Amino acid sequence: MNKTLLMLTTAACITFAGLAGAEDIKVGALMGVTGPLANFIPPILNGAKLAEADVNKGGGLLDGQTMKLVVADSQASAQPSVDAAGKLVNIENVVAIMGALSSGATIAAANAVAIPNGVLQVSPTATAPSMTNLEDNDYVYRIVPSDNYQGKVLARAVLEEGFKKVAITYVNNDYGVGIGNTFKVEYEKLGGVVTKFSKHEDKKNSYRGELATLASSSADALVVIAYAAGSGAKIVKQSLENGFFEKFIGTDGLRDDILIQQIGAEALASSFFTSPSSPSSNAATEAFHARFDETFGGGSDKPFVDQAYDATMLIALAIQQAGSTDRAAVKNALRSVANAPGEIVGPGEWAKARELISAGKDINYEGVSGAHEFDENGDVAGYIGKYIVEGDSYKQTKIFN
Amino acid sequence: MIQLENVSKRFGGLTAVHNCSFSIPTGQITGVIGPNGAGKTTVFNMIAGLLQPSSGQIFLDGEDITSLPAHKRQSKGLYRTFQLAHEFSRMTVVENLMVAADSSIGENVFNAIFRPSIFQKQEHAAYDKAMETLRFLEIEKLQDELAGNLSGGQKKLLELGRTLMQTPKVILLDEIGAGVNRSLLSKIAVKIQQLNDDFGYTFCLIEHDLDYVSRLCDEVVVLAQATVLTTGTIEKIKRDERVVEAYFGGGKYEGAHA
Amino acid sequence: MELTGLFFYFVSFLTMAGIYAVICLALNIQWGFGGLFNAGIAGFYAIGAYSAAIITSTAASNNVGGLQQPIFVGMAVAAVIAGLVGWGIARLCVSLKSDYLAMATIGIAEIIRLVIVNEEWLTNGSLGVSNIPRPFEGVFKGQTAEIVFVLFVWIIVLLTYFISQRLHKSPWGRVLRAIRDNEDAAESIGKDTHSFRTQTFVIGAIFMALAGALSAHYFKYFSPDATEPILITFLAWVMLIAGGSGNNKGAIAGALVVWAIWSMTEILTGFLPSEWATRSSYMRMLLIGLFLQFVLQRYRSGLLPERAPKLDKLRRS
Amino acid sequence: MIDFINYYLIPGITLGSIYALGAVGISMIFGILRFAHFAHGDLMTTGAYIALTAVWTLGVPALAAIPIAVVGTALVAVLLDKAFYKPLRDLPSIYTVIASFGVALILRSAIQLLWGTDSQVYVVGFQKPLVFFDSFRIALRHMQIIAFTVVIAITLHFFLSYSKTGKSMRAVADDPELARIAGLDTEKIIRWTWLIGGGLAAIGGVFVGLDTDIHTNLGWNLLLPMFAAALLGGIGRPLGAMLGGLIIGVAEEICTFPIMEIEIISPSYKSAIAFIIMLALLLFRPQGLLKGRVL
Repeated sequence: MNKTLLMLTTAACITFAGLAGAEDIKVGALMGVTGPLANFIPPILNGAKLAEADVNKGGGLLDGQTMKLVVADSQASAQPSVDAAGKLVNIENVVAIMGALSSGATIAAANAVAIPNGVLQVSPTATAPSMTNLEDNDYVYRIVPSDNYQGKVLARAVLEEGFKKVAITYVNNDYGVGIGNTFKVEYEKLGGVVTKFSKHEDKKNSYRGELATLASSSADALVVIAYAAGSGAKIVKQSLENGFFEKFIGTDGLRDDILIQQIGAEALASSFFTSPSSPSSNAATEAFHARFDETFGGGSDKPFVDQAYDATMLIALAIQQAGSTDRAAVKNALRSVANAPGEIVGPGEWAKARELISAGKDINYEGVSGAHEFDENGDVAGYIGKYIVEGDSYKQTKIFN
Repeated sequence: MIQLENVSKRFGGLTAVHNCSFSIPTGQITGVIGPNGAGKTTVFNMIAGLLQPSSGQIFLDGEDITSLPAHKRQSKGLYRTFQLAHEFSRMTVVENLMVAADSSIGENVFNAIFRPSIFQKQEHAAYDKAMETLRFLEIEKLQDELAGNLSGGQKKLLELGRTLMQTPKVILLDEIGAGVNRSLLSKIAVKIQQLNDDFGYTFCLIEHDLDYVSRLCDEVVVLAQATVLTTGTIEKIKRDERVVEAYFGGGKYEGAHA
Repeated sequence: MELTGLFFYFVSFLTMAGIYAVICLALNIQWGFGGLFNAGIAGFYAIGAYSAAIITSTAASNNVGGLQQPIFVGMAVAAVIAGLVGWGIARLCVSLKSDYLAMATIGIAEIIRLVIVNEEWLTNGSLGVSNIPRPFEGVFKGQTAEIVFVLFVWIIVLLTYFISQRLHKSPWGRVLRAIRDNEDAAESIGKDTHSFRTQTFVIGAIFMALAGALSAHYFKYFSPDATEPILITFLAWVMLIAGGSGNNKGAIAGALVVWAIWSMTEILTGFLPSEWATRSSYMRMLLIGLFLQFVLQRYRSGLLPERAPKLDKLRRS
Repeated sequence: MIDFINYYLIPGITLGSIYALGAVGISMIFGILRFAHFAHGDLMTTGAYIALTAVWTLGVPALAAIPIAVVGTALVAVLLDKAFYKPLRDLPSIYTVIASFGVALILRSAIQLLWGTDSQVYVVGFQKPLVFFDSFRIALRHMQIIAFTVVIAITLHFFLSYSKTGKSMRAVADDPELARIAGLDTEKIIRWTWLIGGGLAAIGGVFVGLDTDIHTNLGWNLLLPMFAAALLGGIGRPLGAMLGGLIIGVAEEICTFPIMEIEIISPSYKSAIAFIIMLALLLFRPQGLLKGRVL
């Protein structure tokens, strides 16, 4: 019985594996295609696809081979993420993995697949502080700052806005807890007063009780650290309806078009949001966004689009720099293409990068979402943007770093 | 010997059994008869321990067993069968009997996992006893059949067999003949008689079929309207006006083929 | 290269399938032998994973933990805690009839999840526990370590299978199946049904916890999102029913087949355009749902149907 | 104190109304078909999305889309029964329970496939609640939800007490054996059970969307509290289930009300309340408040 199964499975795998052209160089995209983060995925995936297209249009990888992005579904949960990563590495034989999104799925895939198999993994979005100290033999990177960083920046931004007293509500998951705690610590250290600090469960229908308690603490504004689609939009809506709060401060989870769609732009006029962003000096960012919207009909302002593009791009550059698809060589090349010094290469400049590398010059990729200087833990300092609502979308008004 | 003293059972507002007192003498076959709804099965369930009396007491050889849980009455030698066959449907016939044997060592979960050798002797004994019982009941050919696939009558035989796996003192048979064809029915009667004669087992049986009762039973207890109407030998009962009234007058007697 | 790749894919496939096989064997003891409808598998799995994680982790941030105990101590503690919790739950709930037991166990699993998410001092809440070691980590590195771990998992699978088989063949298992088939009749032949059911529930809970501990060591990191009931409870049920409840080999076969289907269908995601990849992969859930209906209607007894233990040894001509 | 009414009690009653509408179906299905229907929450989701489509394509307000959602979902429910539950009718109920788990998954993924996974709303923006006596605040949509639920409860009561079908349904729920002997058309009663259960679930789903937003896990998240509600009311007692829903909803919301500034129960344990009530009922009073059947 087991033997038949094994043979069937093998046959199936070979068929699937055979479908990709022999010349292609495959890079895995481990995404929570289904599951709780599903509604974030399409634009993020498009970001990665744009990078793939840029590479192939600009001359391809190595000796002109085609780069092929292989998407796998992590379901934003540990077990399927490990399984999907296992297939990417072993069946699809990818050179490196871009992903995963949620920290739980990323760490599980890294520990169970990427690290033991010696495959470079670059996550565009995993923000959990625990990633920093992963024993990863230098195989695991991320290009977003840890939650610790966004929490700290958020504290500065809130004080700069003149809010000395805020109430905080955060969703009870790794995202909310991570940012919530660091924000509170930093905000209080800088002299702010947290009038009330409470976590809430995702997906409930009414938060009015919690909000009434939060409102009774007479704060200037409410800091909402939650996903708009989970609880964030409901919290804002119920606060506005009942007059609990009028000003809201949100993070990248709340900075979602869903919020504007459900609340309307007017009511959000006095609120602001932070989100991992791009350096203001990078002129290429706007051009990239325009190109993205042109290609996919919009969506460039969605969270983590830039990061997905950059992560994919960095992997491609590392492969080019390594001069082969050897996984260890690719890993070793990553820092040299990402970190200064070197000639600066921006998004969409694949052809230029190719030339520089073949000329033996050191390059330094400065992406859409930042300069990406990896420290010894594979973390980046990153940039946090401040956003307000203008028209029917978000507009960046300031950059922190 | 089982004695019931003023046993009553109420379900909510309904009194199913009211002040019942009678005894099942050792070594005899006692029949319990009565029209439908007289409370026969309720009385049985109380003797077997599946139901607790609302009031009154039940004695087994002088010992009060009123509040003893059902599964502890078996060790006192009290066994029963059910009106609707209660076979273990997804187990084989021989397993149905073995499960009723004394397997105290192997039923300990630690022995089951860690020391399977120490209950092999009991297993052999259980198997031999089961086969012996199957041969006695003349269904040894069915030993590897799943019990769920047996006919109604065969299931009844199997249930009778299950009561014989250890040393029973009293066997309670709840309508052993219901849904069983004539020839198998008389076979069952022969077996009961044989068990009573050869081993001295005490039987108590609920039955609708008066012929069957008169063929087997030494004593008869008549239940009607939730209480004991009368007791005595079958001849005496048949002559009793009240019994005739209860059965035939009320028009409730459903005859032998219920 | 392709072949080595395939080989290591099978290693990771077999690791996950092995962990599911342990859950399925445990469920088979509870449901296949004992007829207990446990719909709260994820709860025991989580208890096992967290116990092992806290006991064995090499360092902890904000919660208790970082106790640096050997792996087998962690697994033993996981088993003991799950056994105690299982015993407590069983004392209360085990006499409930099937649907009611399902509701009760789902509710309990949810409460366990809430406790894990909220009691940060114990579990580090939603941030999860990291720094969980793997067995023999110091000795084997890289891909060798993967092979060592899959062997470790399958040793546990075989151990569980061996114990399940012993239970199945023993008089204990016979009584259990009798209780499953007819509780009243089992009482009438002197079996303490409540006690047997409690034991069954506890044994199942212990093995579910071991499966949880195995995944914690495999991921080296454990957070509440790994206890998603659809992925643990529901999938395990589909596996057992497809494999053949009441049959230990069936439980393992079910875990392999269903995890293979789950894993294979995922590959399809990569072949679809991104706009469709996101939606069409729900086809997979849909297919698993339909597959279950198909099995229930056509192959109810599963791939390897239940068989009575052989009695040949007892037969003397 | 007024805070308690505005922010704890009214949301509790609203939530309770939604639970009530789902619990009716669960209770009736449990009573008449004898199994716990784990796909009932996803029937609510189905209703909410059908109404959303009506709102999008016809441009009608959500309340006006309710009849369409009711008819659509009721039909879906009957079809599900035909395809997945009927073939298992003669087997032990546990097979149907497992099947219903699968149906829940099928419904949810079908919805995700057809409508995507973004959360949606019927109306953009927010409305200030109505204010009475300068202090009592209630949102118009909450008044609508509560009033509608009361009307449904009254209608249901009359249907069950006076119509022939309603009376037969009660008879089957009370004693299926007796009902069969009395020659009731069981299949017809089952059809009605699905029509009513599915229809009311759809209304509940639309109400969730009206109150907050519509997403694909909407019904699944409500499932266990609705089971608790059905148990609380007594299995096979539709009106009991509605009362149970109300109690569970209110209990869930008010349990976090801080007494003397102290939160006795942390809001993050809010969802545990329904489970604890459910467990307590299962263990100590499985017949529920209104003496339902214990199967």
